[in-house]
Amino acid sequence: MTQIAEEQVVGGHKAATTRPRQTPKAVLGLIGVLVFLGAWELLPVLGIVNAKYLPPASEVLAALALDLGLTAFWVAVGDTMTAWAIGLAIAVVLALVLGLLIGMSPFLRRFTNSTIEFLRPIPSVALIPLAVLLFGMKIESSLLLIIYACFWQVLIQVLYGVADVDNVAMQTARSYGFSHWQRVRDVVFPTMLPYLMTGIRLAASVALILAITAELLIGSPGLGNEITLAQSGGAIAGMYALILATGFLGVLINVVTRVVEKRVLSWHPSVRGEATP
Amino acid sequence: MQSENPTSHAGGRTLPDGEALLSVRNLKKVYRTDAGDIEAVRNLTFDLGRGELVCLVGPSGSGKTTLLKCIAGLLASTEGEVRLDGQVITGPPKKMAVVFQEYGRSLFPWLRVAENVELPLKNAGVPKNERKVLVEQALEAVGLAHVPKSYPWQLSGGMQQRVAIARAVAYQPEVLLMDEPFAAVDAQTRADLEDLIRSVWKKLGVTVLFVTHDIDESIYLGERVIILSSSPTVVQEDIVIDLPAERDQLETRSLPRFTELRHHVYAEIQKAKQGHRPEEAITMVAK
Amino acid sequence: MQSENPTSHAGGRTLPDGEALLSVRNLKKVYRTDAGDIEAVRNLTFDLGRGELVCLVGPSGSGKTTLLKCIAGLLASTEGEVRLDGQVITGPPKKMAVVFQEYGRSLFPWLRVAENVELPLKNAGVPKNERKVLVEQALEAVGLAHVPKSYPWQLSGGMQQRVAIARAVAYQPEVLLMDEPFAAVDAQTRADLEDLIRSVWKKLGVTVLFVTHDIDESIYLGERVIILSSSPTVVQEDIVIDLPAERDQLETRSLPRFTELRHHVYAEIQKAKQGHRPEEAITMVAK
Amino acid sequence: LTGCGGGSLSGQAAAETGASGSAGLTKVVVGVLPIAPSVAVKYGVDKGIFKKHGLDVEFTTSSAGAAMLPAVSTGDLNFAVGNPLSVLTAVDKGLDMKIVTGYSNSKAEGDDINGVVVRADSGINTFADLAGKTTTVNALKTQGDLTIKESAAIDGADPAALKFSEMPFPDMEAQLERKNVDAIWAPEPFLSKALANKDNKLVGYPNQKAIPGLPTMVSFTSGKFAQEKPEVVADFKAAMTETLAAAEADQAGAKAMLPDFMKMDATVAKNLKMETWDGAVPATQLDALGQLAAKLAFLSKAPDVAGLTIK
Amino acid sequence: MKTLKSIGYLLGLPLILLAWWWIATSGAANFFVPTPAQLAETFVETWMGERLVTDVLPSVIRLVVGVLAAIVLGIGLGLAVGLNRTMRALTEPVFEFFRALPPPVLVPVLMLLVGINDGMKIAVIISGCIWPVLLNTIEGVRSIDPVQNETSRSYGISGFNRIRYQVLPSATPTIMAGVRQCLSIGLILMVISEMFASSSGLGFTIVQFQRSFAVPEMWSGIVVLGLIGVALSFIFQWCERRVLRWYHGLKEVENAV
Ligand SMILES: Nc1ncnc2c1ncn2[C@@H]1O[C@H](COP(=O)(O)OP(=O)(O)OP(=O)(O)O)[C@@H](O)[C@H]1O
Ligand SMILES: Nc1ncnc2c1ncn2[C@@H]1O[C@H](COP(=O)(O)OP(=O)(O)OP(=O)(O)O)[C@@H](O)[C@H]1O
Ligand SMILES: [Mg+2]
Ligand SMILES: [Mg+2]
Repeated sequence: MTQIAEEQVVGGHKAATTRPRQTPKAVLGLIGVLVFLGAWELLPVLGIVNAKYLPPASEVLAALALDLGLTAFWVAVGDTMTAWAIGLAIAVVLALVLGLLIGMSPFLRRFTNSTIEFLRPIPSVALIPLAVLLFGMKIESSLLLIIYACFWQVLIQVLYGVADVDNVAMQTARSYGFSHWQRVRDVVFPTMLPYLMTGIRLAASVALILAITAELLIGSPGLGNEITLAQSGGAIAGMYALILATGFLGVLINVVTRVVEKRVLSWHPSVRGEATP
Repeated sequence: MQSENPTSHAGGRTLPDGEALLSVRNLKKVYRTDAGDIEAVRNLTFDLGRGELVCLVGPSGSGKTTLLKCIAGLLASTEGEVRLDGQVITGPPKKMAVVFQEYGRSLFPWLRVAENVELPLKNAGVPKNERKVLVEQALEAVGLAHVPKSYPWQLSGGMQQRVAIARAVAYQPEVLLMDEPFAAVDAQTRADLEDLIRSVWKKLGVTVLFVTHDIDESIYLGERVIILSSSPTVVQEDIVIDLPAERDQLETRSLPRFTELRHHVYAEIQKAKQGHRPEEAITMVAK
Repeated sequence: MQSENPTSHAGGRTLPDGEALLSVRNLKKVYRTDAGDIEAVRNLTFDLGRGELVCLVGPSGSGKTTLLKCIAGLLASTEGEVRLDGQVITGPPKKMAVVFQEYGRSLFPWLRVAENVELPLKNAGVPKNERKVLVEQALEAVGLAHVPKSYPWQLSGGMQQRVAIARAVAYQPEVLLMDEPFAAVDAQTRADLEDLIRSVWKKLGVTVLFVTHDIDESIYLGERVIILSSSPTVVQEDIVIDLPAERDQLETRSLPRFTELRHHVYAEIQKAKQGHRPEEAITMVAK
Repeated sequence: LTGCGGGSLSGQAAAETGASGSAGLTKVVVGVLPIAPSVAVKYGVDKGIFKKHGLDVEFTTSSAGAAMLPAVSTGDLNFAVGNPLSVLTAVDKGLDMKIVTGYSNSKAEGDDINGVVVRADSGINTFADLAGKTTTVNALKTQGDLTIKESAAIDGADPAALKFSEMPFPDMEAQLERKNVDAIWAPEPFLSKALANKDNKLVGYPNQKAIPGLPTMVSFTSGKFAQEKPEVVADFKAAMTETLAAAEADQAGAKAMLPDFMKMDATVAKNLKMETWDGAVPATQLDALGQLAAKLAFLSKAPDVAGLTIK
Repeated sequence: MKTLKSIGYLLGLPLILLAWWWIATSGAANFFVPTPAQLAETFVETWMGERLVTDVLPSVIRLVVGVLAAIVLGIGLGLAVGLNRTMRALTEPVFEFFRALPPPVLVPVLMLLVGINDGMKIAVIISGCIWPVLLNTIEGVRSIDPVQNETSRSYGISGFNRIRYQVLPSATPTIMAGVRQCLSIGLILMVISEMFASSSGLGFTIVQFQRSFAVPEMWSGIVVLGLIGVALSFIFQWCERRVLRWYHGLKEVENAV
């Protein structure tokens, strides 16, 4: 983590060399997390909620520490992350391909608009009977829910990204006789990449949420299932520990996407130089 | 003055059928905007022979860029047509390279300098080692051999513009369209690049249409200069530059004929700016 | 030739304390990139007196834009400092206007032409009717009075550049920094704009630093010309232009002194491009 | 985070590694809810009772009937253990389901396994007092609101005047304490936990009041499966009945499996009040349930319970 | 002619899909998948009466309030965080933490903190659909053209004016992508929020139908969701066209790919 912070200036210039060295990013992030945990710790102390129902952070962290030593916990994390990774990957690829196809054709854009808008707000949760009907209570059902929810997130971002292609860049490609595919690969795709990255970041957490929700509701093994079990067993601190673990997974996923982003978007204004000093 | 010069005539010069590589016929382009229609180009007719080097000058906003984009097949004309080798242009033709006026936006920010130059070659299927040589030569020629690994946005304006030129040169096109390609480079570099373009033109026999604002440059560079009127645009004049084929920055520019031509073009542009329109063009509009 | 000219000297001219409006002292700027450090400006020292009109020329990539951005407070220097009225510049000072080399990207595409020109005035709290007059006058002066309602991307390159100029002029700054502001306009318009800048400069007493590649332009326009060496950059020479204050496009340019100065500057730039560095600058680096 | 990534294998073996590969066993998949009484199925598996009957049972926990019934109807689950009213509702809507065995019943007398709890100072003393008040149940239109309405009716109130809202059991007590709701319907262990707090008090046991000995769960299968594999169903019926009898006889042994089965604290598990496990189909109570549900319009008509039950 | 064409675009694909569905269900009846005719009939029966006022309307009002609040909050926070590097580093892990929490586990906590009321349901909606707006705003602000920033700075355009005249317009295309996401996520969260401590509402009704195996009714509820989604989206696209007129003009100038 610290290593990432060290390399904050990848491309571009440093905004101000004369100013004192900035606090590393990871340290700031840690401070943010500590402030949050502190606030949580104070909630029961100040009597805003009863510690019986929302245990203080310290207690939950202790429960989490206990969990971390259990193989069963890691098996559950493994199950969840497997569904997460497969679902997310399929959704991203599908949305990317369809998004490029639709986004680049004004006809398809208009033709599919109403249908996309109709399908997007259908909650994955409502599709559970259908998913179970199609795939049974196997991982495919969870995958269907994950893919369905993530797909739209990425698709919309891709559509907006495709629309953002610079005229002059596209004209350049056309004048040099780039084929359709070459234009997609060399012009449209890089332009869309920042939008796609945001889409992936959005979808990554939605995939996690749905992996867990699916486990919660369908009962496939994983963290969600563990949460249900802890919940119905009345192990409140244990339940919050699992929720905390979920949140930390989200933070971890974000760290990974940020690293990827730093590599693939090093040329982009958002990464190369901090827009505002 | 116009009559004094036998090699010039109002309206664009046309060639007999089959001789022209590029023919522009009654080209009209109207931009439709929400604030109303803008007639960028009213009526343009001229021909470019194979292997010609023609400069295009005209007041700012007279439609030079518009014309270039129509020729490049990037913009559909409102009326009239552009033919390349007898074929009506509907999309970008093969083996044509364009250097855009907005050089900054025409370079891909996600590619490094060498990669930007290499990309069109790669897409055209040029083998890797050949590509490497072409890219190196082109960057060398524009004086950027030392920054192949930089990103475009790490370069100065003039350097960016030279990358765009290098990309076009490396591509070895048959037709080269350049839209004020030297606007951002200093005088000395400009002179070098002018000589580069002439040498490329001679070596490869490429047909060049070169938009510039610098009157001296248009005369020094071109074999012919087409002057556009101010908007709505027609061809104001089409002049053959009867200077020796071997040109030299100091010598050629000090020739009396050079000065003569320079004054002529300057006067024409001044006329154009004041709204003068050649007779012929007006009759063409009428028919 | 250098020694023949008593009004020029290598290294930037400095003024006694308190007399300079803008002083640049030992300015150094190094860009840090992943491919290594790029020393854009090595060591620059010069002063601008209040109300001076100074032109800056130098090879492409020599750091003119970098220098301008440091002066405008947009870029922190690596070493050395820039002072305005004795105050070290840390951020953009008030009443300074900049015309950027990347004119196309410096205009806001969501604002119409008139709105683009108006925005800085609005932001500065100029009353509405006053604003209206200033905007109209400025657009009129750059020859764009007919397109106030167009969006920037509906304009030709030269027109966009003129909008950027109009924005700076309408703002009535005390210090005006211009980075190749006429690169995209035709010769005639360019001449008009040159005269516009000189008249604005005279009327408002504004201090102007003007980057250009056109040597004739730098001499015609400036009261002083600073020539930068090629990268890593120092001041190659600082010449006072001893032409009459009243300048005229035809007359001034045909003065023998004009030609003399022109040749001198040209020769200097050529030297700069070939890597010649003035003694003084080198000693400055050493200390 | 990755500090203990290597993972000391201190955890117990996963619960679900069934004895696979044993020759001659018929594999069946059973869906159960993640609640304490479901542990009996695990008990039967662990003690080899199903195996004895030629069944290789794999069970999956699923918290939603929404997923369980479609899964049973497609054959993805061969059997499931769930709330009888859900089964009756599904049948009422046209889904083909058959009840195989009884599973667990509430207590006909004494302390029941679920009850309605209110704040001690709320002034609610009988079910009738719930009129105009909000009671939380885990899911609407299920046994909770049905029995509470009926209990209120018995106490002389208009059942239509009762208000209900949904909430997961673990969240109920907190909301009661915050006075966001007036009454909660809680099963064990939440019931004991809520009553341990002096500020709460019990209103009554609605199951006991409405239909004493009301079955809380039954095991069921799809009509199609019952028709195609009658011998498997018969085996299952026998094994299940035996399992439930064994578990009922060895309460302590069954409860000892709870911490592993559902993360329940060992002491809580030990003291847990459990429903009565019984494999016999409680036909009378089911009939009464059907009648009541029809009366209160939970079902369109009273079901033919006998026709739904596998003999 | 023009309206005819847009109607064709609007209904073309839905009609094709409808026909496909009709053919697919015309064979063996499936309990969980109704036929179009069944669905249409149920739809009218179920939603065209009193339910419209008692269930659909309150839900939609909560949805609109939640979504609007999420947009305002998302853009506001996004600007604050996007413009300030330190803020970004400070808040990012916490945001990411919350973003990964499934709403079903968040709701109980919200019930503890907010209580059981419309406020809680709106909070649930906001807690879910703020993220696309927030993330897109942050990214939009971060990727502003540096030349535009330099222009603003050099003309002393700062603070509110800079946000109003430069930062916001420049980031709008990106923000709009987030707002569009926000609408449909809001609708999904409206359903989820009504799965807790509710006894009425569109989401509640759908879940209720699902649980009681009223399959055609459940699907008809989903159709209602879809229709609301389409309606919201069309309103949004209408606004977007107005707000981003310059952008579409800029991008669509003869820019057929
Ligand atoms: N996309 C557009 N939409 C509307 N009008 C346009 C558009 N592009 C150009 N125009 C108009 O067309 C006319 C000609 O523009 P064009 O760019 O061809 O001029 P130009 O000769 O290249 O000028 P310059 O030398 O300044 O680059 C101008 O009046 C301009 O306003
Ligand atoms: N953002 C950047 N990152 C890295 N290097 C840069 C950056 N901007 C400029 N440079 C480098 O600094 C040097 C000077 O650039 P600058 O833009 O100041 O030149 P210039 O004198 O304005 O040239 P031109 O006349 O071509 O516009 C160049 O070598 C350039 O590559
Ligand atoms: Mg142009
Ligand atoms: Mg520059």
